[in-house]
Amino acid sequence: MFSVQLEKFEGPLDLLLRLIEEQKLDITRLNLAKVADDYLEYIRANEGISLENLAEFVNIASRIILIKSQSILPTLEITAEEEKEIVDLEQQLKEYQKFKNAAEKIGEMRKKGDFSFSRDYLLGVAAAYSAPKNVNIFDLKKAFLKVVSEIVLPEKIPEESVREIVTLEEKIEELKKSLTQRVETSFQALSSSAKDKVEIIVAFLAMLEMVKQRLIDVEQNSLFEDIKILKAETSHV
Amino acid sequence: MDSQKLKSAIESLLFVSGEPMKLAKIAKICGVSKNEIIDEIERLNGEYQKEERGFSIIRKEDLVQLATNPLNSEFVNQLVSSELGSELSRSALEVLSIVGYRGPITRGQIETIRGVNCSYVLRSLMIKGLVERKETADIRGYLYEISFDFLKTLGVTCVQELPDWKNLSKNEKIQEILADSEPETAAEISSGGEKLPETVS
Amino acid sequence: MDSQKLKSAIESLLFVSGEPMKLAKIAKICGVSKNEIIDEIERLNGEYQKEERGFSIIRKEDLVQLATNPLNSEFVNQLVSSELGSELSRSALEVLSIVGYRGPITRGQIETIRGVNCSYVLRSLMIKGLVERKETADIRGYLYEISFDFLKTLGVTCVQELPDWKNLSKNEKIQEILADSEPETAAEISSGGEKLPETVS
Repeated sequence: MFSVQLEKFEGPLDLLLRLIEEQKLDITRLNLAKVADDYLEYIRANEGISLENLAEFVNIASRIILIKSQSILPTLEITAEEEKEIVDLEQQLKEYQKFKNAAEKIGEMRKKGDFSFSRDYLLGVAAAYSAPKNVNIFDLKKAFLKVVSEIVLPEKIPEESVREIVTLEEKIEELKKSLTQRVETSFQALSSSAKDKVEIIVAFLAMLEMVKQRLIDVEQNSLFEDIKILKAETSHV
Repeated sequence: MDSQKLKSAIESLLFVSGEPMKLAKIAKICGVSKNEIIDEIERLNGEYQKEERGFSIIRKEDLVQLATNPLNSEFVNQLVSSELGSELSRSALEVLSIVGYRGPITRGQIETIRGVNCSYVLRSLMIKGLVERKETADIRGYLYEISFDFLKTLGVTCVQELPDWKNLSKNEKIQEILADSEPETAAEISSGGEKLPETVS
Repeated sequence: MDSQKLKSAIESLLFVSGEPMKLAKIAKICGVSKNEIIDEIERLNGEYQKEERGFSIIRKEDLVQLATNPLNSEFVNQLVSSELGSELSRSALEVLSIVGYRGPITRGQIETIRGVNCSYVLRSLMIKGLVERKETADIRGYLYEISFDFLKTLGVTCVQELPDWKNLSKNEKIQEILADSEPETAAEISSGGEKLPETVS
């Protein structure tokens, strides 16, 4: 069912695109909602994600949650900024898909091996000592110090990403909090404006879907009491 | 200088230089205008192709380099080994494509398109000599672009010959996304837009 | 192989080869007889002369070499002297400083430190006589160091006299980045080999 689970993906776009392409879907908001479960599941399993890329995976996850929630509860209100983020994600995925395809073509061209070769610089010209003007030992020292200052040691990458993850997690917490509130509002609105019982059931199923997603917990004290919607206790994302 | 003589001089200069030469430099040595050089080089390349000669002129912006006809690579390969042809990872090919179609481009912009940090891949492509960078005076820092060596490994004479060039090189939507993500400031990152952090600078 | 294709292959081979090539070697690579190569080369050279191309083929007994048309020597000399006399670029100065403070050093190590391919810069420093290289017996290949002539120009007798050498030559950041990429560098050397030709002469 989830054949991509064991693969290593380089980034969230890479993963999303693969999930969509695997089901031969177009890049649309609706289809993003369809693959949301698989995407979140992949992040939960987490094993294939390198530490330095985790931040990016989580960042996109917050948008995926939003898209999914909105597909379940169309009345869910989202801000203009969130709407723009979703539109941007769709756009970004489409662009990324183009370059991914181009990369494949370029890989094939390289495999064909029809290379051009050039000659080395001034091949056949005799080496002749020509002293550079105005270069002294202190210029060499200065140049060396610049070289040293530009060295970026690889260890720094995960370290800084971890710091980034912290803020992103906070961001997702925030999103969840606001989602829960909005779900509550929209469930009440939905069921109070429902013309018949079928609509209430649809809304109820939508809510259950969100429970399944661990986005919210529900609470009902006795059979006919109001259902309380709470923020999920366990946070996986 | 008549066209025939100019063509001859250009061939000799490119042959001796070996490395990519600035059009302006050729023009200066030959004592003609840059446009005359451009015209003559286009004519030369046309001849090389029509007559199936052993040469091909590769051009990138203001630079030109004389190289072999890619169709002869099976012969040339027996004489010199190229370290450029080694297999590249999928991520390396993706970065190369983005730099090829969209370059000169900043690292942040590449990362916006790929949605993931690219510093390690970029570094290894630069060490291989497939990607080059130039420093900018403004805050953008380095701009990355494709190298002549990369074009040579594809057997094309210019970036415009990359597959689907027209479609991929210019795209308004992507321009928009890129414009949004620039300049990259600390404030924008902490506010959590779609921008990715510059973890290495 | 038809005459057109053979001519094209010969042009490509002679272009890439820095040294005079044996007719027998060209014949072997192209899979034809030596006489066919001789015929084709004569035809090629005839064309070069008739069309006043920028090339000419020099043949001495069994050896052939592609060279520039002597009529263009004025332009070629101008190019060579301007290249040799050009000021050091920023990257040339950087490579020079790495060779000074860290030499003898391999090309792979210089590239690891700078994160950029250095084959062209190194070659131009060698042609200017500022850097020399020696071959090692092990997998490291060539080791580069500052030339004696350049040390003299700098007014020192050895690199140890460069300012703050003792401290800078042991810079921790450099030690660390070199240690990190040790396996990578070794692999690159063993698989790729040096792109530079055997001799600069």
